[in-house]
Amino acid sequence: MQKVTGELLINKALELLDNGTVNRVLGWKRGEFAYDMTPAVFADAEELKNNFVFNDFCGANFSKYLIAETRKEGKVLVFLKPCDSYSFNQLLTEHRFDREKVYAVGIPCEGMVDISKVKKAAGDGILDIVCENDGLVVKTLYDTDKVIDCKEVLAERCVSCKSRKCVAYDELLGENGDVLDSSRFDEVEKLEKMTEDERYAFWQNELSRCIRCNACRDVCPACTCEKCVFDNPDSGVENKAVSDSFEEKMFHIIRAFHVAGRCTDCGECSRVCPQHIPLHLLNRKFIKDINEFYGDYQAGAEVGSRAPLVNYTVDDLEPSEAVQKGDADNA
Amino acid sequence: MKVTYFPGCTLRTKAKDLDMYARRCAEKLGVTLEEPKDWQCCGGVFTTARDEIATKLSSVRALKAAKDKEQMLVTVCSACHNVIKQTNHAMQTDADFAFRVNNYLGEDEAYHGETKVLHYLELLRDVVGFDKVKEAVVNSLAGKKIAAYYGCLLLRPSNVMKMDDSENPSIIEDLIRAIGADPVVYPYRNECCGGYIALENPESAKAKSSKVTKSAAGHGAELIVTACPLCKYNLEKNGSEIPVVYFTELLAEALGVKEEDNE
Amino acid sequence: MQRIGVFVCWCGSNIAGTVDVQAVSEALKNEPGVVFSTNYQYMCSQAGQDIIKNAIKEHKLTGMVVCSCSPRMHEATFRKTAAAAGLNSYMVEIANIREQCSWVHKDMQIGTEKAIILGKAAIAKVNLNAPLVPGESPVTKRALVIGGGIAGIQTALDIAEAGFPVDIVETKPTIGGKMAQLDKTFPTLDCAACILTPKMVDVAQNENIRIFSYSEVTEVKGFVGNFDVKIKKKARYVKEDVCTGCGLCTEKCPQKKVPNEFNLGMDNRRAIYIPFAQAVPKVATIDPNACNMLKNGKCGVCAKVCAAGAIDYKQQDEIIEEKYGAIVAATGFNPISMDKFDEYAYNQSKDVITSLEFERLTNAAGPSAGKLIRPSDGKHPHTIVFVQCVGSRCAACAEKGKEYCSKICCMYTAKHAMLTRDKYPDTEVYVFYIDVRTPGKNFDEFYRRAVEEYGVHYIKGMVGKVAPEGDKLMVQASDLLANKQLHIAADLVVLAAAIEPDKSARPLATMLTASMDTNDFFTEAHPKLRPVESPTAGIFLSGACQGPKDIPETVSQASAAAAKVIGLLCKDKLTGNPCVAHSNELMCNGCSSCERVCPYGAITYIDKEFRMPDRTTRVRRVASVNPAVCQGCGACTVACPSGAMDLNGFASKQIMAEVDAICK
Amino acid sequence: MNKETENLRKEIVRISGVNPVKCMRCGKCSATCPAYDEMEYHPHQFVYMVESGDIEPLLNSKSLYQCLTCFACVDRCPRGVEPAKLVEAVRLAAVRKQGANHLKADDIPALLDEDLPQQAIVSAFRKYSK
Amino acid sequence: MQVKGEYKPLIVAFCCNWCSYAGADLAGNNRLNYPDNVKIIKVPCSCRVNPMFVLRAFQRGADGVILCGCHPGDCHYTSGNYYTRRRMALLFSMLNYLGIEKERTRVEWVSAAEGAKFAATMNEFTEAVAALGENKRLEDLRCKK
Repeated sequence: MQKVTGELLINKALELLDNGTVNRVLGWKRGEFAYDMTPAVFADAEELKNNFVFNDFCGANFSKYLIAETRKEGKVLVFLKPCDSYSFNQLLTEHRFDREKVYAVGIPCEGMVDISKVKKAAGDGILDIVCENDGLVVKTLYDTDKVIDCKEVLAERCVSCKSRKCVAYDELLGENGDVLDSSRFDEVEKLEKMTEDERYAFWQNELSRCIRCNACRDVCPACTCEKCVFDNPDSGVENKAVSDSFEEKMFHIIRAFHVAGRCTDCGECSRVCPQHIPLHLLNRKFIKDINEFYGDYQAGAEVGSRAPLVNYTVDDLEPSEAVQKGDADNA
Repeated sequence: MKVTYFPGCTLRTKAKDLDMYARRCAEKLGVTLEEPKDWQCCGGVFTTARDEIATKLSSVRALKAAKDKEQMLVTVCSACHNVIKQTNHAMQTDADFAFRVNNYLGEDEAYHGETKVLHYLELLRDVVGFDKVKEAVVNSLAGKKIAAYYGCLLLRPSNVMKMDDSENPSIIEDLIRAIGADPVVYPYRNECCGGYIALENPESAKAKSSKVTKSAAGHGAELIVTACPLCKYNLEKNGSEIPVVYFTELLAEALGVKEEDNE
Repeated sequence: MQRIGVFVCWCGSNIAGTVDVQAVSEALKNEPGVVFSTNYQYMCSQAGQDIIKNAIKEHKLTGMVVCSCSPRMHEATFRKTAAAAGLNSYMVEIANIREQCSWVHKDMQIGTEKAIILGKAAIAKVNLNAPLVPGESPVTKRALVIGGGIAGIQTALDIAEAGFPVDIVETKPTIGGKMAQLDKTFPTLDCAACILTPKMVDVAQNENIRIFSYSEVTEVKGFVGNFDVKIKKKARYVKEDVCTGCGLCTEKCPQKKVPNEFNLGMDNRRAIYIPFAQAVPKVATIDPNACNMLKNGKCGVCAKVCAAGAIDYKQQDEIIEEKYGAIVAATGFNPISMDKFDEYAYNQSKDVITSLEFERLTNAAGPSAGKLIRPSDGKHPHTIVFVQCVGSRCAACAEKGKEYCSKICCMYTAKHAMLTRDKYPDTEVYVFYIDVRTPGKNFDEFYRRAVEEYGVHYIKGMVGKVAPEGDKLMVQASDLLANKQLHIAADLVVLAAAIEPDKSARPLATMLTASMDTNDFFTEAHPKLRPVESPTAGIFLSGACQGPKDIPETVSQASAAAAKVIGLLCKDKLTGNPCVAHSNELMCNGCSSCERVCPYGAITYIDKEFRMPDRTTRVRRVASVNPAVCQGCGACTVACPSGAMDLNGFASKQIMAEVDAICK
Repeated sequence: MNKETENLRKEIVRISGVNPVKCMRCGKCSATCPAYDEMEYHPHQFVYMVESGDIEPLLNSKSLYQCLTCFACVDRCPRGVEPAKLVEAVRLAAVRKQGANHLKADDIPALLDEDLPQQAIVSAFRKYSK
Repeated sequence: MQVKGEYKPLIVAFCCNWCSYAGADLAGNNRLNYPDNVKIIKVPCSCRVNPMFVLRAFQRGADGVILCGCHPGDCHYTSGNYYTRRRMALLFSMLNYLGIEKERTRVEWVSAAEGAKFAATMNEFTEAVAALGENKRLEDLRCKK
């Protein structure tokens, strides 16, 4: 389904390695399973040719890896899908890596698929998946090959994609898309329309499943602190303390607030959550509120923009008004 | 280029000249004026009351027609212009009013003031450009001293009309310059002529109008130009020493399209 | 572990009446870290303080809690007590059990319970307190005054009198400002030049004062006591130290048609000019936009006639760098443009003028040599209409006028009306007003004299339109008290234009990190109690840059600002508030969030080298707080995503400990 | 202010969108009004009288029909009060009453002259009648 | 004010040093009553209040949390309370979104001269929180018990 092929990316990478623009490449390689594409650094052509892949499972956002990568010698090549490019800009805004040490190639993205949806459609025991045109050919233990339309199994975050426009790159492969008029706040609105009790029940159900594996934090491109507050004994919210601790209970609110105004809504948190908690609904609430209270703001749309939480106007609305406004139930 | 053109009631009867010359000049300058089907009279004045819906519907219909064709809406009569621009502004800014109007019209797509409303003068200044007008002049009116009479409707309320500085306008003066003549600036060019008070208190209209014409003449004007049929009526009726003509007629003369019919 | 002493005060019966102080000191004895707990009738008394001092020594206390009145009352007292006994002042916490407990509750049990909880919270905090030592920074004993009007002049003179060097930076070729353009001053009617020019001469002759005229401030770095400032001295093409001010060049220059700014364009000056006779410094300046020699190399007359050889066509802008301990903003005001008020025909008729232009028309050194004439035809005006509040008190649209009252117009208009009637009794004078505002010493009496003794016609109402017809200005106005519309054929119309801060103030405020209000007036540190200081330490405000002011008020404020500056410069060292933010460099991401919320510009970024566990080094951008600039608000601590930023005395852990103690 | 007046006042404020308390009594509206001499109550009085609930005299005054909505007062008011809109709202309060049209169709022929543009008639109708 | 044995909500009030803490002192000076359930924590400026502190209070058993600061425009540090306003607007909206009763949180601007307002606000807020009963929801949002 992707408009650019892995081959095209490999060729581009080879060219840039060859002409010395970069000395390594940040890309995806096949993991244990066919649908399990993991980020990897490729240093030579052989490796690239053998292991580099790009298909409908390459959801991983590379921006965060650049913090570590740019501390090494030489320039690194990174492929940025539109949503990755927003994270890229946001990290630059926060001075998190050296732009000079990255060669960014923007690539279009047609949306990535959600493996759990594929599993639902194809059943268990998946042996292999081949991405073909607009479909996936799924080989399973039990059945004959199944062909699934990619559109049917698109990840939620891609269904309500906010932008197909790469906002940061040195070079663009294919054509750049547009910022979309997305439906990403529909779910948030639905929650806002519930009663207080219904909302609480919803979140209680979702958050009680959390196993505190930290996957959401570890993948989040906004969570790049040198030392995370949850790992810092001086912060008062350190984890690994007794089980009824503050951090244990408030983790998700604190985390959401920490990234408020900086979250680009890339959706990685929900993608990696093993418990399928819709964490993006927390971040999107902040984004929606920010848009409504202080005017539209998209983190990462441009480098150097002033995040709404480090900004103000003298006639901002009062917290009480904000609560009323953000509460459709009472509107 | 094509624009939607709203002529208005008076331009079909007593002010045919204003209309005819506007059309000819537009053609000469490469602008096609397209009349919307079935336009209705704007009502002559804008009712400022926010609860008045019915009197503003004809304006909204014309605006909507222009929106559907993705065109600007151009008027030449000052009164129509004032009514339509103010109605459009209300549709943009008064949500309650817009809601009720849209409800009443019951069209599939609600209208929220998307259409750009331009007076013919603004069309000349902002779209065609006075430079281009200047190039198109064949009969220069050099040496002629002409006073512009704006009246009230073109300029005010200035926060809505946004055509020019309501106290020191220059759009007609710039046009006069473009066609080679000399504009005469006098203080009463933006004061009221009396308007429809002429109907029941002609004396009042006379007092107001003669103040205007005397001032213009006193400042050395040979001719007054206006964009409003009622202004023209009042100024002429109340004994102007100098002729009063529509600005479109003057423009037609300069562009050499005034006598077209007779050729 | 801390060794904490708890001291519960009875405050006579103020506390003891509703709080069982014995029970409180008993209950707190068992709190973690507490080694000593007692109560006494008046802890703030000498005897009470002795109890504290003894306990500190005897029990080797490392921290103490006083349960007493509000810290706003006696925190300073107990800190001094602690310091006197050798305990760091910042190891003292106060539990406010009077204002926030005994005085708001009536029931002894309730009061006692609450007092215990407040005590516990304070103890929980002290357990995490660390000794703090206020930082010290040296003070550069030199002041910078930006603006050379009467405000800047007065401030500079006062500071110089106290023995400190002062520099004045003035954008115009001469100091003097607006006051130099005025004719007479209200309410005493003494001549502005007579009282101003001696002060200008004082400035020129004062050894402690340097004047940078025709100059502007281009960069300000640093903080209170230690500002680094760059001043651009624009090329005036005349060697300042050589020019004698003889003025011969300004007579011989062939370029005669340059509008004279000093007379508001009502007459012309030459391309080389001295703004006015008493200018300081009295040095010629060449206007590069008018001078033929500078424009196309054809002329050179001034150089030929200058006996001193002061002309230098090759002169370049010069950047001067200087250190200052204090900066005073004295950028003043201007009348607003009348372009948006053409109902008064300011742009249509030369005989519609602003009040400042009227000043020049009546000034003996003005374009008409002090003779009141109509600018259009030089004839004597027989009917003059003054219009008040043109652009002041204007709420309709921001781009037109100003919402505030310009304050000075009522008085100067009364002055103009009075002087006109005094000198030209045959002239009818009308003043259209909305309100006449005369709060000031002898001000209302002055205005009444204009009406009662000089026969000025004061009419309540506004002018709606001024129409130039023939050689008259037809003024259409309303007389609200008579309920009439008036039509006056006037010869001259004078508009009392609103005043606004000088345009240079906004960029200056940005350089100084001094805050401004929406009208671009500088904000004072406190509107009542600190009116001459900016909230940014070391920046002071003088004159109309802080708000509309007349001369007496301006001079008072100028001297007040000088007093504040002198107070600062007298110190050899500045002791900071140690409760400032600090960044843990190991945790800092260098993301700039803290820098963006800091109201004082106290945070900068440095590239810091870190040694890694593998013995390599890594350079990372980290935040660095300047403790001399930080005021300790804590905005940065919350903006910091990593928790690297914390606040001394109010650390996150301390506040959370208080929360925990209260919620237990 | 009795309840009826209070309601009328509120209605006028609502339909005009004008807040009369913003007025600072400078009188610039009346200074600027071209119809001043024909009016019994002047623009600034409209603002003040609506504010204070003294509306009855305005409803019965011929002044209602002298304002031509030339918007000079609206443009020049330093406080953004928009007196013309208030006059219009009071006029509507008067003409919207049954049979209270200031201009009736039967009156028209007598007022016409052959050059008079339609515009004048439709405008007058809109302003004077319901 | 309270009858003994009645349910008493616990209220944590963060007050800025310059305005609201002084306002609370003034309430005391004027002997204005407000419930003893209100416990004040002094901070230099309302902008020092980290949302974490608010959550901490709730998790540790507070039933209501109120922040008091200088009125917008009057901040001792010029702009601190503007940041507070944004942070708390977003935090409170989020808590409401999670199903936490919105009456439990409040920001109120109290100047040093507003002792009466301070007392009235505390009375009113305590009453509103008392009406909701004990705060269970925020003590453990994840309800693992």
